[in-house]
Amino acid sequence: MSDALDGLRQEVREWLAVHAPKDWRAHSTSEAAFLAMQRSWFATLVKGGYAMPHWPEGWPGGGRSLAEQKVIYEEFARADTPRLLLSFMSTYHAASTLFEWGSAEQQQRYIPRILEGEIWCQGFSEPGAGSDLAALRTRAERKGDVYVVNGQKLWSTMGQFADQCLLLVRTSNEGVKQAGLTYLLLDLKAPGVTARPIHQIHGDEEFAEIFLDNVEIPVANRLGEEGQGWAVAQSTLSSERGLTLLELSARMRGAMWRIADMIRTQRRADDAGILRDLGKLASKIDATCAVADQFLANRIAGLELVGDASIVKLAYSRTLRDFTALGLRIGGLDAQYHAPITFGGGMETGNWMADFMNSYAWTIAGGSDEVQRNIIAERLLGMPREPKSWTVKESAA
Amino acid sequence: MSDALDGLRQEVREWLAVHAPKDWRAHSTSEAAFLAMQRSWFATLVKGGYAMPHWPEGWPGGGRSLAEQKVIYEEFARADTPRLLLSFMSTYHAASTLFEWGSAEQQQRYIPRILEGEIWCQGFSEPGAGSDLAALRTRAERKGDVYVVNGQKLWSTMGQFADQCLLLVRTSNEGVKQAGLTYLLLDLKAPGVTARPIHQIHGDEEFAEIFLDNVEIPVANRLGEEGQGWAVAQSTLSSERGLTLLELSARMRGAMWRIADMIRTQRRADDAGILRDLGKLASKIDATCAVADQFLANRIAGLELVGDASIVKLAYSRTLRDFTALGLRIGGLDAQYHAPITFGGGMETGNWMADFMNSYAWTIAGGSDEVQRNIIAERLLGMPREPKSWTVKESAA
Amino acid sequence: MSMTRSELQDAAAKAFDGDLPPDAAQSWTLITDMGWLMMAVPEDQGGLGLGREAVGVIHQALGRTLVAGPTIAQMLVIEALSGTAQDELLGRAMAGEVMTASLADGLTAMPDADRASHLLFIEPERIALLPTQGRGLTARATWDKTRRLFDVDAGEQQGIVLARGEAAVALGNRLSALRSLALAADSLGGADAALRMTIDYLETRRQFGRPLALFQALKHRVADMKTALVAAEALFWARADDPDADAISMGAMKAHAAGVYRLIAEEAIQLHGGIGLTMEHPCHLFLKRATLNAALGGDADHWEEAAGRRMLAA
Amino acid sequence: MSMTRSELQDAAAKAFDGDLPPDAAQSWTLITDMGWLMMAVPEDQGGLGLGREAVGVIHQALGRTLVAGPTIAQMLVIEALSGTAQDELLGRAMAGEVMTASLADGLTAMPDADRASHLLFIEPERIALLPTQGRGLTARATWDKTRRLFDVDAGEQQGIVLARGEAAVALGNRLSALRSLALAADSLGGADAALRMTIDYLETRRQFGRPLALFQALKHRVADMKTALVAAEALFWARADDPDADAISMGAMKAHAAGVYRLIAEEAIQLHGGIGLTMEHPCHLFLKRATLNAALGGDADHWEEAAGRRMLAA
Repeated sequence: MSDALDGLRQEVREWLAVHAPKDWRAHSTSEAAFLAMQRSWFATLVKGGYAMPHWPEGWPGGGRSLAEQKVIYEEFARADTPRLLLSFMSTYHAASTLFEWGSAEQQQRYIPRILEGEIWCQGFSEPGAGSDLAALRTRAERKGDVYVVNGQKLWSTMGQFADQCLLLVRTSNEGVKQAGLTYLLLDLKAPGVTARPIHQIHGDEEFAEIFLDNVEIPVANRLGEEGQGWAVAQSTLSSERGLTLLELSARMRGAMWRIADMIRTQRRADDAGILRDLGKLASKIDATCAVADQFLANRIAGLELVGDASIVKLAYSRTLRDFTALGLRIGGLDAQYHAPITFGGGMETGNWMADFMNSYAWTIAGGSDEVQRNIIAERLLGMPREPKSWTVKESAA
Repeated sequence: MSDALDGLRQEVREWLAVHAPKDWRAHSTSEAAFLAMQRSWFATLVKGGYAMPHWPEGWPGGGRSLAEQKVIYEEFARADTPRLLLSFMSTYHAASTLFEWGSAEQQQRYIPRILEGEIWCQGFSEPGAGSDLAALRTRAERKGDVYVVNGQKLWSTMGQFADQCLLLVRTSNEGVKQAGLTYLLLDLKAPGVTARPIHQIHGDEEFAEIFLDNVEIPVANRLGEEGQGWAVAQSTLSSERGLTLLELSARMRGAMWRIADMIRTQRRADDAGILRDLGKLASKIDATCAVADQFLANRIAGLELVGDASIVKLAYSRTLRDFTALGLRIGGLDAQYHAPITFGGGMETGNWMADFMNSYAWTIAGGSDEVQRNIIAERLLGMPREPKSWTVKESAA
Repeated sequence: MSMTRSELQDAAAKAFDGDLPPDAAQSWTLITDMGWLMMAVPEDQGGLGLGREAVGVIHQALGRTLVAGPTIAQMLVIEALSGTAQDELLGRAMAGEVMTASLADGLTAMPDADRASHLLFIEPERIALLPTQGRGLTARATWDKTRRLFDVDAGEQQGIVLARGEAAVALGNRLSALRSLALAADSLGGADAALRMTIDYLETRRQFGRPLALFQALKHRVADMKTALVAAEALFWARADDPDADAISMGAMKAHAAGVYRLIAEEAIQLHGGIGLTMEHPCHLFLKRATLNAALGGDADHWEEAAGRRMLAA
Repeated sequence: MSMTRSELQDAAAKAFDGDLPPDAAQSWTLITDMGWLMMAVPEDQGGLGLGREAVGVIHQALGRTLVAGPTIAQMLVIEALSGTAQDELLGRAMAGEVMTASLADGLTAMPDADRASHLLFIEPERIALLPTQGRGLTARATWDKTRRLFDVDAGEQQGIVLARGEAAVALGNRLSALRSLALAADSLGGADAALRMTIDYLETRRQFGRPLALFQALKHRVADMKTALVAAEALFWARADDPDADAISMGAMKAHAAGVYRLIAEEAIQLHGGIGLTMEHPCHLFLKRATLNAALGGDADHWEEAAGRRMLAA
């Protein structure tokens, strides 16, 4: 590793020693406390210059290489700071899309407000169009200088707390389905917008559904041309560039002490079967960390292949399931008793039943495991694609 | 259980006490010894009246109900007698098909020779038509009173030792694929026939490939009409009616002592993980025994559904894999050293690497696990069928 | 017996076929009105003498629609009383007066203890029925909201001793086997319902222009679930019908059944996709009941180890 | 380093790209001629100083085409000699004079001992190089015919002591780690080849009127294999690059890699169908080498337990 990176690592470490919040999990037992902590931690990071290392040169905190970003993420995971959940979409998805597709005027309008803490969410998924984005049906009709939008969006992360929304809508039903999509920036305070949290099975509400009833969006708030929405959406979807999974894998590795502690407390440290299951899981987690690390290294070196990202996501989601399942198993009956969740506590809070259920968000959301398997087989390995249409004939057999 | 069945059970048990071969595994280290033992045990069974309990009333040893057959099988498994591998196709597949489709003349010609020990094999599978029988290509052209047959058959159980063969051939390429098939009885000593054993990966040779080069088969040796082969083959395929899996499951249960013995010998009896794996496997085997038992009970009661047989086969094949895999694991490095196989020793000889590899015959042959899953999903659960044809269009994504 | 089973199953299926889960109080009334609490009790004790057959059918039906309430605990009390001369108490229990018992150990995990008149206290050498009144209760909410468990303070041990010494050991084993049987039945009923719900969803929901049920990868997973379920059901009835099945063999069977329930409930969530992650869809109810069933009455680690150990001792 | 790895990989791939497996004697000549036996040895000892990087690339290449021969054992001997003043013996070993070492414990499972001049005897407190001549050998044929293992009689212990006491413990751990690294590399090379072969087969073979590769259930299984393989490869290189990786962490990594090899080799047989069951197709060669690799050098039970125990001690 280069000296410059070592220097950065040292600098981040020193900064964290002073600024990293302590005992934040214990205080994050209500939604209000969670929101307050997220906002203040974000402000601290902006001030320290560590909130937007991925932004282009010239923007505050920006201009860091991917290798530098990796160092920053590693150090934050190591210090076990709160993840930036509330402003993640703003600083990554919204900002990256604006940098790539926004006009100078649009960038000047939105980017500074992100620094001030404006929250963005993503309005892509719909009922009936989860993993199949091309099939989405929220309709925008142009009337003069505005689009009039009607429809419903689902699985919008933190949508109930957001100010702005990256909205993918259908402006045409002609031609291939992807060609009829357009990308708009929606002010969530506009009339006709209702955002409601989705009650998740483990008690958290990190997603919202958004109802759009004759909502008017100025044409000036469109990114790219009408009908170009699919392409704009691709840059939103690829904006976080593998850092998240690197961080999450490292945090899972760091949380293995929770299982080890339970084993000790239950005096099962001489149970050869438990020891082996623990050792096996550790290898699997280490492999997941290594594959996330390698993915980012390949990306930095420009060697990434289509489908590589799916491998990392699938490896992580399956391993997270194994991790939480082992915790749940060793937790026994105690893990079945309800305990309040830690808001924003991550995927491994030691509240095993909650963590286990939460792990389903990773195997389902953001492209389910099944969709990732299709991508790996078809795009990375070049196996024939699932036919887009087929004729069903009854077999004679 | 009725008194009559109890009486039968007692009678079989007493007969077995006198006639069951002892220590037969130890003597079955060569093919020749295996063949000799199979022939003599079959002759003993014919004499005792227990070789053909499933034959219709009026034929020697026949006329037993399915419930009675079950009792006989259970007692034979319990006494750990050699399975009738060499004459299994003769007494079940050939005989049942002849009883259902053969003319009186055909029955009189073939059935008595089965009792005398004539061996049959099945010539259905082909290279390129394993699980997809309808696609088979071995060609029969009628010339006067004979069919002239050319082609190749594969996976013919014990085909290299057989005298006769149940042969499925294509007589037409018109219409749906199944309609072009015809069912013939082939004398394997006819000119142009070559049967060669297939070398299996664990060293056994229980299957043969059969090459047919301008082989002439008299039209008189056809079962059913020309083009009716598919229907005749169905009765061949359903001839054993679930008894085999009942027997095999019971034998697997009976062989668990082999794993228990290894654990004791290796002084791992206090390894909680090993104990749990053993206990878990025992439940799975018991469940497989129970499902085979229930299947037969449903069949006796006329309650069998399409697809039920696939459940039994899939449950058995997966459990056999687990059983042999646990043996292989506990066997450790010792199990990796080559040991001579026991011919006809069954699926669980304690030669773990051989047994493990042999278990693939069950997950692949006779309709692979994948084909069974299709049948269960489509026929038993009524999910839509895999399309018979489809148009592949490139996706725009 | 087969006729009895299917007759029982038909009646049970008709009783609960509405909401998921049905109202707890109404369910309890229905269960007592239909005489389900007396079905397993021998005829000479005022029951219907249908034994384990009835236990299996009833708890499969309750599991299928996730019925709330203390039925399993109640049946344990009834079983404990039915071998004694406590006819009056037995009659009250069979008539629906709530009496509870632990679904775990000692005085923990007792369903509906707050409305129970008595509780069964199982110790290694003594089994007693104690009045609940005057004892401290601690509600232990589980993720599964269809169960209401309580820990109970020991307090006064005064009560009716039902068995002591060897008789207590024997009764304790019988109760353990019965608890496993009931939890297994509940698991298999729930697994069956979750699998049906999933197949229905796959057939209805379309993605990429066709029903999900047409995707072979999903069909194969459904086939594996069905196979596991059918085999577990067969094992269940084999053990239920086996008079020699004791606490360990019933426990191992329960571990197997609960494992299949959990597999199916997990796959149900995954195959439902996003909607399966929300409280508004009943998928999660099955998953929560499955994991709780797996943890109650001894978990798989416990029973599989015990079964393995016994096999080595043989 | 990345450049070195891919240069090495290219060279290794060109060396073995024919038969499966290639002829043993020719392979040995090729391996020695290309200087592979000296690659890991430090430059001041006459080697190329490429360390674990070279070990990884070489054994992946050997595993990929199932090369026969005693290379892993030879590398253990070379590693043991390279820390000593035995320059002459080291030179002979690097030049291809066969010297062997156990792939299991003590004097068992020694590859090609019948043509080895010396063997490495690793005891807890003493590591020695003994001449083979005059010792009784017992051939121990394995199901995997690409390995030729022997058990050796102890006989005369006269030989060259390479390390004693604490130094022997340290060297023993280093050798154990190296053996695990080599077996893991071999496993990952084989897994990669078996997976490619399977994908090729699925794309070529047609059933029910279309290529097998179009069946989604099979594609998903291939995707799972690929994911497991890529993750295991990443873990392999992370451990190879980690100077602190000791016997336990290398052992756990080897268990992981061999597990993935076995998964892929098993699925390769299943997805090849009937042809995979026959000796005429090379599928079975991968399965046999996979299970042997899993059993050699400590199996998964051994290493996973050790890794778990250490984690609890931390």
